[in-house]
Amino acid sequence: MTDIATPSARAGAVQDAILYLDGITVSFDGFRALNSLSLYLEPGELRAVIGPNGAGKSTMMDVITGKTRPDLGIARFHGGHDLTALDEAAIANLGIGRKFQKPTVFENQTVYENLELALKAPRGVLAALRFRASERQRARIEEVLGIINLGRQQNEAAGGLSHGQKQWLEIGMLLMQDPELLLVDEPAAGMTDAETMRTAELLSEIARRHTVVVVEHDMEFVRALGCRVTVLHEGAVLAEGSLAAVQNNQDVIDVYLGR
Amino acid sequence: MIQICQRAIRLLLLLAAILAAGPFSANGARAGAFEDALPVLTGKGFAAVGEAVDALAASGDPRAIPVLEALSDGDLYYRESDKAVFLARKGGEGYLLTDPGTGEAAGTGARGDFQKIKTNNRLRVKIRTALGALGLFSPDPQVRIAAARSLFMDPDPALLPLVDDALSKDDDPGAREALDLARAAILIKAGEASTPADKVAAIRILSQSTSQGARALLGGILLDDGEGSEEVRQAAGKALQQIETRLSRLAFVENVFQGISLGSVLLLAAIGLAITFGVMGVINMAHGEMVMLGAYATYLVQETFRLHAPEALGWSLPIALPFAFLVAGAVGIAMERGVIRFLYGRPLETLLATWGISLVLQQLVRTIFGPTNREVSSPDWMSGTIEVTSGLLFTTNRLWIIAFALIVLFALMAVLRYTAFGLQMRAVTQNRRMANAMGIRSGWVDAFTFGLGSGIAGIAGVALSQIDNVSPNLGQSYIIDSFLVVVFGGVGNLWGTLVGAMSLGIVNKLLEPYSGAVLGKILVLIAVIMFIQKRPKGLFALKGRAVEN
Amino acid sequence: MLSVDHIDLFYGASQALRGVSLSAEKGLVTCVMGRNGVGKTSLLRAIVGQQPVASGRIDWEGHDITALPSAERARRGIAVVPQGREIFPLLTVDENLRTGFAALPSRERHVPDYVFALFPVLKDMLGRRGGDLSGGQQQQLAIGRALVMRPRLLVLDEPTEGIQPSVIKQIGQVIADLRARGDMAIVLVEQYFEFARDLADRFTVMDRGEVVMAGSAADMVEQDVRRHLTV
Amino acid sequence: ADTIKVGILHSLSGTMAISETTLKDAMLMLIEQQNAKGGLLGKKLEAVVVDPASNWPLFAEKARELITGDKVDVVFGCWTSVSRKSVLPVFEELNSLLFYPVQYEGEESSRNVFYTGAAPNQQAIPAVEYLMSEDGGGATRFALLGTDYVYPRTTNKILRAFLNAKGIADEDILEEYTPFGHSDWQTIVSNLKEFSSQGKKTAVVSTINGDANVPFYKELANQGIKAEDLPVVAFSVGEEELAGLDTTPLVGHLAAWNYFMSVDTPENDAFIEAWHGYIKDEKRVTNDPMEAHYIGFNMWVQAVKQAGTTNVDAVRQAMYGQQVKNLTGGVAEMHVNHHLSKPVLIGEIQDDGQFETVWETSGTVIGDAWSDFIPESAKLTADWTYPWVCGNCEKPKYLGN
Amino acid sequence: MSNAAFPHAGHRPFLLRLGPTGTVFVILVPVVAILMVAGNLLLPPSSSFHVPAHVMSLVGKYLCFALLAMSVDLIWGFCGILSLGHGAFFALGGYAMGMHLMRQIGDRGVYSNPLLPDFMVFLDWKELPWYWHGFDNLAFTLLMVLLVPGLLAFVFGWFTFRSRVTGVYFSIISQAMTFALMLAFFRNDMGFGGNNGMTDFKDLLGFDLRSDGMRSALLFSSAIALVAGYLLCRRMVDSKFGRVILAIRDAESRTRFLGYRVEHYKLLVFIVSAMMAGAAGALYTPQVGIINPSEFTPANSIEIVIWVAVGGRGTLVGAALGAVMVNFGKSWFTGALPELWLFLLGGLFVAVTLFFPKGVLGIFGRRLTGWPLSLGMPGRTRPRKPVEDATGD
Ligand SMILES: Nc1ncnc2c1ncn2[C@@H]1O[C@H](COP(=O)(O)OP(=O)(O)OP(=O)(O)O)[C@@H](O)[C@H]1O
Ligand SMILES: Nc1ncnc2c1ncn2[C@@H]1O[C@H](COP(=O)(O)OP(=O)(O)OP(=O)(O)O)[C@@H](O)[C@H]1O
Ligand SMILES: [Mg+2]
Ligand SMILES: [Mg+2]
Repeated sequence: MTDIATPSARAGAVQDAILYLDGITVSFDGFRALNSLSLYLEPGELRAVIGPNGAGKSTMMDVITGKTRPDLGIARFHGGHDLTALDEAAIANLGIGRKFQKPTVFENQTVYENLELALKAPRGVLAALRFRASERQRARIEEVLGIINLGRQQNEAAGGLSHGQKQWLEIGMLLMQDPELLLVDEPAAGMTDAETMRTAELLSEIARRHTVVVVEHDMEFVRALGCRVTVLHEGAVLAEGSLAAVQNNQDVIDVYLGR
Repeated sequence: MIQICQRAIRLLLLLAAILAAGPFSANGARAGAFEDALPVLTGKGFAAVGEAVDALAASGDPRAIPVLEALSDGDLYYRESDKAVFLARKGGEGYLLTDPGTGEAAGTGARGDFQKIKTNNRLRVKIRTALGALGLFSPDPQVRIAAARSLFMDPDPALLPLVDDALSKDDDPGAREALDLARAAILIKAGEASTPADKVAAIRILSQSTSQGARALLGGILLDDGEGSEEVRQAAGKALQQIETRLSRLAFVENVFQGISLGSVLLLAAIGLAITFGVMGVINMAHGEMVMLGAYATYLVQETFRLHAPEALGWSLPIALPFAFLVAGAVGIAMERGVIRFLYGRPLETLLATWGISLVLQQLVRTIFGPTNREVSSPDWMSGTIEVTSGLLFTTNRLWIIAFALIVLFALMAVLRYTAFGLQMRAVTQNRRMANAMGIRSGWVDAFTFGLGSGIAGIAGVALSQIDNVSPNLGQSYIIDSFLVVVFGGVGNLWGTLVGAMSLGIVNKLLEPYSGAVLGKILVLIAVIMFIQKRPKGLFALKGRAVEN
Repeated sequence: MLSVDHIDLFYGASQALRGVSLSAEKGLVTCVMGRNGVGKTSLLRAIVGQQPVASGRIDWEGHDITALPSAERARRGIAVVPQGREIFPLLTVDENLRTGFAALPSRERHVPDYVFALFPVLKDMLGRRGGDLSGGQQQQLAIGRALVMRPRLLVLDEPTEGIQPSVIKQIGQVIADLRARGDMAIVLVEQYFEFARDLADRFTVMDRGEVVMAGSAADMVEQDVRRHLTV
Repeated sequence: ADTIKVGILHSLSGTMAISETTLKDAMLMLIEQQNAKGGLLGKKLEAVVVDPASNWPLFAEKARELITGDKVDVVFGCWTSVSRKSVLPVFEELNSLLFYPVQYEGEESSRNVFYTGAAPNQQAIPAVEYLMSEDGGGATRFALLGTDYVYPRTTNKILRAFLNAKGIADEDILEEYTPFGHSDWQTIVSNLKEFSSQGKKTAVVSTINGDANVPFYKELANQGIKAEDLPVVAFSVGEEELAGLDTTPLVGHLAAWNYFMSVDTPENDAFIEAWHGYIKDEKRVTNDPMEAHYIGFNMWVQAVKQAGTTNVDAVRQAMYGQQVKNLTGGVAEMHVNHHLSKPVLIGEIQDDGQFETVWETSGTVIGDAWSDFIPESAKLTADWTYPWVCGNCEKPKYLGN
Repeated sequence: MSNAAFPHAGHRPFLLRLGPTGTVFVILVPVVAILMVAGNLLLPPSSSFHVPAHVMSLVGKYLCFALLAMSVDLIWGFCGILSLGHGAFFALGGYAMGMHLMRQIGDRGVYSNPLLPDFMVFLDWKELPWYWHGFDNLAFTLLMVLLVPGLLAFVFGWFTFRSRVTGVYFSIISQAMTFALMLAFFRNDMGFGGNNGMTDFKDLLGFDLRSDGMRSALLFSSAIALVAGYLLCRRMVDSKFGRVILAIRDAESRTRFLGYRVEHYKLLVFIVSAMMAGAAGALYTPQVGIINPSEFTPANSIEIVIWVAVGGRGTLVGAALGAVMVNFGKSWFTGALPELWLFLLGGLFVAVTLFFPKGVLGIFGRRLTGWPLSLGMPGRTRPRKPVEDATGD
């Protein structure tokens, strides 16, 4: 592992930050999806990221999880790990978990198996061959099944779940992974207002022990999170601050909230 | 030695006859020589026929030309009853006869009554020389060029005066060039009879040419221990080197051409698959059989022509194209409606079903047409070679196939890109359920898409019937290459198929001269395997989010 | 008008709809609500013909369409904005929109201007592949695509999912405009209660594959509805 | 049993069906003819046809099934050498008889196989001698072209040794091999042109196999290679292969066989007529392996008659010295090395898809199981006359008791 | 579905864990093999229960094919890797065994060379090529039978999986691999007997290959190998490892985001599968008496996949069943209906896909969910699960 001794003024920030993005640029055939984006998160922080459709929120998560390699810029985890040099599995094993915007679950496996696959446990080949769930692990799966309200469907194939149920299952899988940094892309989409609130509570609770980044378009939800908000626009940070501050920012109103 | 003398005398006689008569006239030909020579043809064995050929040549009689040509083509017969010689063509029940003396039709004859006058390769060479000598003074410059060329191929020192004479009278530049070359060849072959200076001059002329023939002549000088003159040897060595350099440059061009032509064969075989597999995602193991059906359709069309309109046989291929398209397309549609439509969303099962179908189709064809090869002939406009520059020959049928493959490809691209059907086809294959919800009748689109892919495979069969076996196994030999091309190029991308086919073809042909065909093929396969590591989705991979989900 | 009459729908052995009825009239917005997995999407699938019904009957404009394949229903003016967007990933935005032409007579084969006015981003990205768009952009494309079909029945399954607030407002406006034109029946599945309340003329609330409440917007008591939406 | 069973082991599907199906039909015809003559030993002959599907292990399986399951008395079959190699242990283990009708590379002798096709000395060597003769064009430079498998490799090895013995240097011999089913001959034909333009009279000896021939000849024609400039003599191209070709541009190229359909003898005329009658298609041709089956079958019939039984050991013993008239004239005789003596014919391709005999051996040539041109093999002999039996020994071995 | 809390309880008794189909398989295969061996060795040929020699080697061959099919099912059915080149591993195993058998011939070859096989003598080779050394030793040979295919699978898989070659791209290059190997083995210069391959084997461990005892031993070994292969596969598939590879099959990139090193999993499955195929090949060679490059033909490899599909993909037992059925059909039809058998076989394949989408085994495991043709209906997202599970709990 190479050490990063950036002689930059922000070296301190690098060291402290659990996630540190600087100058990230991603372009597709000339279109800049991320334009020198910089962002950093402190351990245990809960951060909401909002911004117009196409602002680059999901792309940012792609960069962090290794799905997309940035053209330029630095992405570090825990100060030392260069995310741009690692592959998806390595990043996941560092403790970064993600819920995708479009729910992706293992359709041919049961809900229970989906959770078991996500369960935090050694990921190696031999470990998998030898693996047998402990009592505690099974209890944890039961617990999460309860949280995502899919206990009744635990032995049904995930492919047969409704759209919203898949969303929940994905959240459940994220919980099972128990990562240090959670990237949650539109968790409340397709949920009823009440469920949305519950999700917000859930995330706030998790954020007490973990670092969480949430992307959402639902302002009620963001308000319920009660955290710092970053607004992205055209691949860069447009504004940052409390929700109230951001909501009153004219630029944000123009490009995002509307009148 | 005696032989050479005899030959010289004979040719001198011929020469004298021709010179005495003056060119372009038959009047002066030694009276009766032609008539005397004919019966000799009916003698037993090749030796007798050989004598007759000599005599015919010596007669100087222009009537000898068609006789010799017929002999060479195996169209010369004699009647067993009276040993009368005829030019004969098969027609109806028996032969259509032509009298060699008068050149007029002489009725028909029953097959049993006639005996063919046999030739062998040695005689054919002899005939060619004779025809060369006889044709040097033809009024048609094309004939004179051909005559000079055949003298160049089989130079006979005794003919030098004849060639000189012809040169002095000819003012057609093409004919003169050919005559010059023939003269040079004769001088070189003349041994002691021509001076070293003559030979060096001849070598200089040859060194300008870029033909395998010139090279063979020059090589011959170097091999010939009898050639004493160091000067000649050196000149020949230098000239040979010049020719070789030019030839090796041409050889590269030729290799590339051959690569492109192999590439277009691969392309043709693969385009249909690029639809059924590349666009629709059906692992279509019966693709090769569609190609085969196209080839058999061609055969059927040709048979029909042979039976009913043999004179229009040249039209059989253009007619076979739509026919093959329809036949293979119809089978494709039947396949889609009958089996494949139940398998969308289960691409791997299509492998099983289409494999089954391919077995059935093969056996069906075997049962109907028999297991053996069927003859599909090339029309005249597709045979022979085109000389691009001296020494660089492109075969006509390959040129046609290249052109044809590109036309098919671009036509298909246009259909996909610019027609509503093309759009619906792509929509259906990407999301069948949603396409339906947009009002696209996916069943119809599926059937016709599969039909289109199969139909294209069918017309590929028309082209392949020109260069390969028309047998029930035809398809099997292309299926692996077709998949390789489509996948190498990048599934779902026609440009990829084009570039994939061409690069495989060219690489293969550039390797082959060095590694041999077997190793060449192995190397190409390994190269593809390595290449896919670099580009795991093929040459023209689709990138981005759109493909990931 | 659309009338869905006591339909049952199964996925394999499990029943997703039990005797569900619904009606929608031109010029009105009928809103279907309910928690996750209660069968809203299944109901819409039955209406547009993506999933066969085991019993019951669906009528549209006076004809029984229960047995019609979905392409034929589309040709009778039924368009859908499905859940999960389902755009054609490898077709460009432009081509995605043009797939809507299949159900149209040739003189109507153009993209109406208001589609681009509503979703300017589509105009900017005409040449980009649908699959490359961001989630919200895809959702906009899916709505635009349905509008291209000039439907007489527009079926929307959670159309606001993943869309930024300003555009949600506009979508609400458009739905209101379309309703106002009076020639289109709209069936809207929506979880976002305020959005639904602002638009709906009628409500149907589902639970566990059954209709548990139905009525005009005026009759609905927010508390009752919300009760059915919480776990 | 009330019938005498004859097994027919030819592929009816797969790559070899193209050649072998005809042989199955020919065998059925011969059996039908024999039955019309009253059968054999007072019993009818019964054909048992199976399809080994061009799959070599399946050949062995089918052979075993024929012998132990169907209990056939004799088997006629195989085309490729590998199929023969595959069934050979089965025939030896179960002591049954196989008649193998195709020209092959030699270097094999089994007491359970009668080789009715040509050994290399009955085909390749006479052909090359002809090419070197004045009539054949006096070639002094040779391109040996073949499919990359054992038959061409062996044949070419023998030919090289032969040519070297005739004073032809290695640089005047080009050996080129191609994969099975090779269909793109552009490069090789160009190479041939080049090879032949070095100032020496050149000829091509082709051991190209089956399917690959049609595209090869099509390419020859297209590149305008004339037989008088560069003759190609082939050992695996017969009437059947030519039937798939327009032979007009190929007139003059050669083939060496023990039989040509065009040979004018009463026996051959009768055979062709019977064949056309049987197959109900006037266009179908006959070929050398068919004649081999004709000879083999008739010899077997004679041997059975002579032995008075179909018992394998008795029939084998009765086979030696058995004579059958060749369709091309002369008499074929079975020798104790299980090979025939046959005439060798060289034919030129005609524009009607037939061969015209241009040369033939004055008498017959005895097939040689072990080539004299391979050192290890030259010392071997084969003699299967009981009790002195051995297929590969320097001195006959005694088979005890 | 009563064991909801423990859907994968791994601590049930061994046979119960296998489920009914697996249990029947594990018991039936050795029992049948023993009965056949007994029928062959103990009963006189006159008895109607005597099993004739050709049936013995036929069944032995089917069992080898069954093992081969199972190896393909492991990677295809469970990990979604469609290898169209698996015949190569089978052939390599077969060649390794063939080399041993060749060496056993010793000086009994036609040229009586004690060291060199006939084809080498004939090609004028003077000494044994280096890669032939050691094959006179059976233990070494058996090691190579597993090692050579395993190594090829490792090298091939290492590169392809690491560069994320998937789907048809993998299929086609695996086909290219076997095709290239076929061409290479056709070459005489390679030193493996060229197109004729190796035949005329005499004995193994000093016992005559043509003796009844040897045939019985080989048949029995094949049966044991098949059961062992099955148990090995089940061990892998039933563990969490099995669920990971299923996850890879269905959503490879999602599995990566969960932190699984997809390429390691694939590689292990691929190597195990290749070794199984190699073992099948090694048992096959002495029983059919020939090994040659036609085993490398791509069509052969495709056929293996066909067997799996016929029997039922992702079921292991089904794959074995499919292999036996198709090959039995082939053996039978080619003898009984030589002119028609391709129609029958082709028709069978089509029929199986249409009417038994889960393969032949699926007939037994299928619940009556309606007319199979409705599976082509749009909108069908019925999850496909291994039938084994359905019958297993
Ligand atoms: N492969 C690609 N090719 C071209 N454009 C792309 C590609 N991937 C993403 N984009 C573009 O990049 C921009 C950012 O997309 P991204 O998905 O990150 O947006 P987002 O902020 O998540 O939006 P949303 O809220 O709608 O989900 C979009 O305009 C999208 O069209
Ligand atoms: N393809 C399918 N196969 C099997 N079961 C399905 C399938 N689709 C949906 N179901 C089941 O049918 C029920 C109704 O699902 P539906 O998608 O209609 O719910 P929904 O009300 O739209 O939910 P959401 O708000 O989450 O979109 C659910 O219990 C779900 O598990
Ligand atoms: Mg997004
Ligand atoms: Mg829904």
